[in-house]
Amino acid sequence: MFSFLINPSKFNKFTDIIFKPLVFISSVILIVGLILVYLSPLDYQQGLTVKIMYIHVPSAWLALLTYAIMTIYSIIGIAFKMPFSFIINRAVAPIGAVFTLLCLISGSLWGKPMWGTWWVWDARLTSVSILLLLYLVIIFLNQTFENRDVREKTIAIFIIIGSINLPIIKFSVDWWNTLHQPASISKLSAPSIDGSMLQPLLVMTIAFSLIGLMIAVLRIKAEILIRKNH
Amino acid sequence: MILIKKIFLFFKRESKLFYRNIVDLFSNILFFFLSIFIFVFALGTDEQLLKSIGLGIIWSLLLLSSTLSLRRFYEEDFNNGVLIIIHMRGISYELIVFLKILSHFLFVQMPFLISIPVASLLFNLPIYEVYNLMITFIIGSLILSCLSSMSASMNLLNKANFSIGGIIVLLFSIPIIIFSVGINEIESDYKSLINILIGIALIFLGISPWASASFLKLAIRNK
Amino acid sequence: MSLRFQRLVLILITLVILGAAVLLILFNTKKNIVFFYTPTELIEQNIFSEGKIRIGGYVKDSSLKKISLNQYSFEITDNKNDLLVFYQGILPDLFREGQGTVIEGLIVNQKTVKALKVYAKHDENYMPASIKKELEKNNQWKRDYK
Amino acid sequence: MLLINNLSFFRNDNLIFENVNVSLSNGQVIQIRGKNGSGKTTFLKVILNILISKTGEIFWEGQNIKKNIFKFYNQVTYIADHNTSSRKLSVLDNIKFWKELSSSNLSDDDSLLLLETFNLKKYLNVETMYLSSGEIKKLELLRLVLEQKKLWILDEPYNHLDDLSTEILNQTFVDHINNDGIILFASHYNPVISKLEILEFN
Repeated sequence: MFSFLINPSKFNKFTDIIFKPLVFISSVILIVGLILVYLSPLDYQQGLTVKIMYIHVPSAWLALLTYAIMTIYSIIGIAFKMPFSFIINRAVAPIGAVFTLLCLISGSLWGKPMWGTWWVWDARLTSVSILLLLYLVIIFLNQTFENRDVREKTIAIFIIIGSINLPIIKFSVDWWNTLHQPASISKLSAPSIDGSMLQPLLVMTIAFSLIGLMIAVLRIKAEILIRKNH
Repeated sequence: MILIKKIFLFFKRESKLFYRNIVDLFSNILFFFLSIFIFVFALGTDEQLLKSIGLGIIWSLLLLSSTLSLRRFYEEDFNNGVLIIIHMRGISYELIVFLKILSHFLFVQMPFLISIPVASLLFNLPIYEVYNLMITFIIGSLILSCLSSMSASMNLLNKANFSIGGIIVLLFSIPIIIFSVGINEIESDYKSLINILIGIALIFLGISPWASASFLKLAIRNK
Repeated sequence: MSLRFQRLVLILITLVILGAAVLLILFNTKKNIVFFYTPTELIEQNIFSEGKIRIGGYVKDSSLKKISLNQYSFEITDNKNDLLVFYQGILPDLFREGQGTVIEGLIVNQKTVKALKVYAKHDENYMPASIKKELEKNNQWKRDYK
Repeated sequence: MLLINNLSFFRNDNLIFENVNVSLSNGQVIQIRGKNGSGKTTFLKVILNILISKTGEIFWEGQNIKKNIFKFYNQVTYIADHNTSSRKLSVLDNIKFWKELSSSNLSDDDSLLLLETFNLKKYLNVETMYLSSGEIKKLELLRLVLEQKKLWILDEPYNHLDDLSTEILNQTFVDHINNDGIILFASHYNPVISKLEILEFN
């Protein structure tokens, strides 16, 4: 049933069916999300500036999620010698980089009015900027090696080594004193964010994920074609 | 027993190669001191300023000079097939990498230790900072050896772009810099910072034989 | 020694090394990577540095005074110890009494700090302004709303 | 006794060779002949498990070599078409390293005698980077005798050799066969060795 996740031709068939509905649904959800954000109340402390959160938080989550997906596919790709996972790695890396960049830029714009600075070297901000560097090196490596086999495996191993950074990003705010606030939403306790603000946040997250998925599908299809012709 | 004898033999060869390549070591150290001079002249010889930034500069230059010898890590042994022959005589690639890292640590990084007190003298660093610098350098250079091994083995087949090797070493050496330079900011937490640094070194020491060995095998199979 | 046995031994060694590394890091990180100190840490650990230092805490209620245009003094507290802070410059939007803050500055003496930079630290609670007013009206507003 | 069963090899989905069956018993010498790029070197590397093929099996003395690869390697001397001697080490250092690494029990006098026959003794303490390519090749071939292994696998052993050295190499091959050794080599040169069998590659 889920074989489209590991098989290129099935992936093509499956995405041919879902792509148009996907475009439709994601644009609807994005519009709904933007309306909800527009209607959402102002924060008792931060006022209007809190609306940056609706871009900042989803892009941060997706930046991490993208890397996690790449790590899983790299492990699968090396362990089970599955070329499709390398296609996905190659296709998805720039998307992750864009999300990370979006997260950093929106965070910086948020930080200036709230904290009083564009940038500080605290653990959270530093580790996320390292994530951006990891993405850039991965994209760079994709252009470097001529031999396809070598390139794909090299990048996969690199991704796995770099995944040390993920738990550091996630737990940096808990382990260390940071200027960045701790997570508002976690599994263990009720969210410390009011329902009227949580709703648009979740809708925006879904919208961002669907848009990311949409671009990923397009890019993966292109990569499958490129791989076939070489 | 035979394996231990072979490991000993490996080190004997490495030490001989070190002795023959000693000019490279001197040129690295020369590069290190020249860059210090350039830094000092670029910043001016204000004693107070040099004192406050000296540690950071020495550390970053140590990092940069150790990326100079990056390409030599595996290149010759790979190109002339010695790696395959050593492997055929009963040493797995993972163990070869491990031994290579240790010999790089001993023969390439450790000689730099002598140059640190001299460099610190140029920046008028206080004694305890020099001491801390040397301790952190010993641990940090083990991490650097692991990183060099990974990046060098990754770049064996990369004929187009050598700068990526240095980029990777610098990228992963960020934690070394953070902890090593941080050690002088908080004197009271000295011990646990050293422990963290040792922890990071152990993580890289654990990972790099496997990562490098898989890069090596990949390179050997696609040569 | 066969290849498989050699690998097995190496895997075991690797696991031991990684285990030791994780233990070392976990036992030592918690207290040691600091973006800022609290006033209590500063006083108890007797940290006295000539260079810049970062201190974090809450701005004590009704301690913010405007000395002149762009010159402020306020007290920073962690509910145990207080520090008097002098600052010249523009305060961030979110900076207000009762809110978290991190300052970067030079220690003047045991109780006084000259701030060079002031950051506002906000917590992880988000809530509409209207609800807060209502909660306050009904006297249900708690500081650490969770 | 080396047995190669149904060996095929693909590189990036391109077929290099298919269904090769070879059996080598003690005292046999086989030359692999073929055009450039016909996969001779690849074939040797596949036998040595440096390149890994998915189909086919290789047996050494009745056992699949993949079961205990070091046991197989311990019987093999492999001489590739590049120089395994380190440029910065002297001839003596290189020889000692190979000899001790393969736990050979050849005496020092014998190895000096070997150097003498190839006319290399004068370079004993010279770094190999100063040797000519023919001399480096001869140094390389010394490993055959130094390591004292049963199976010799050679890639283009006759490159860079002069007539006299070719003669000595042929003689060494014959001696090895007479001692129940096995030789497998790839070359375009056609040496004069009695009992030589030929495997054509295309």
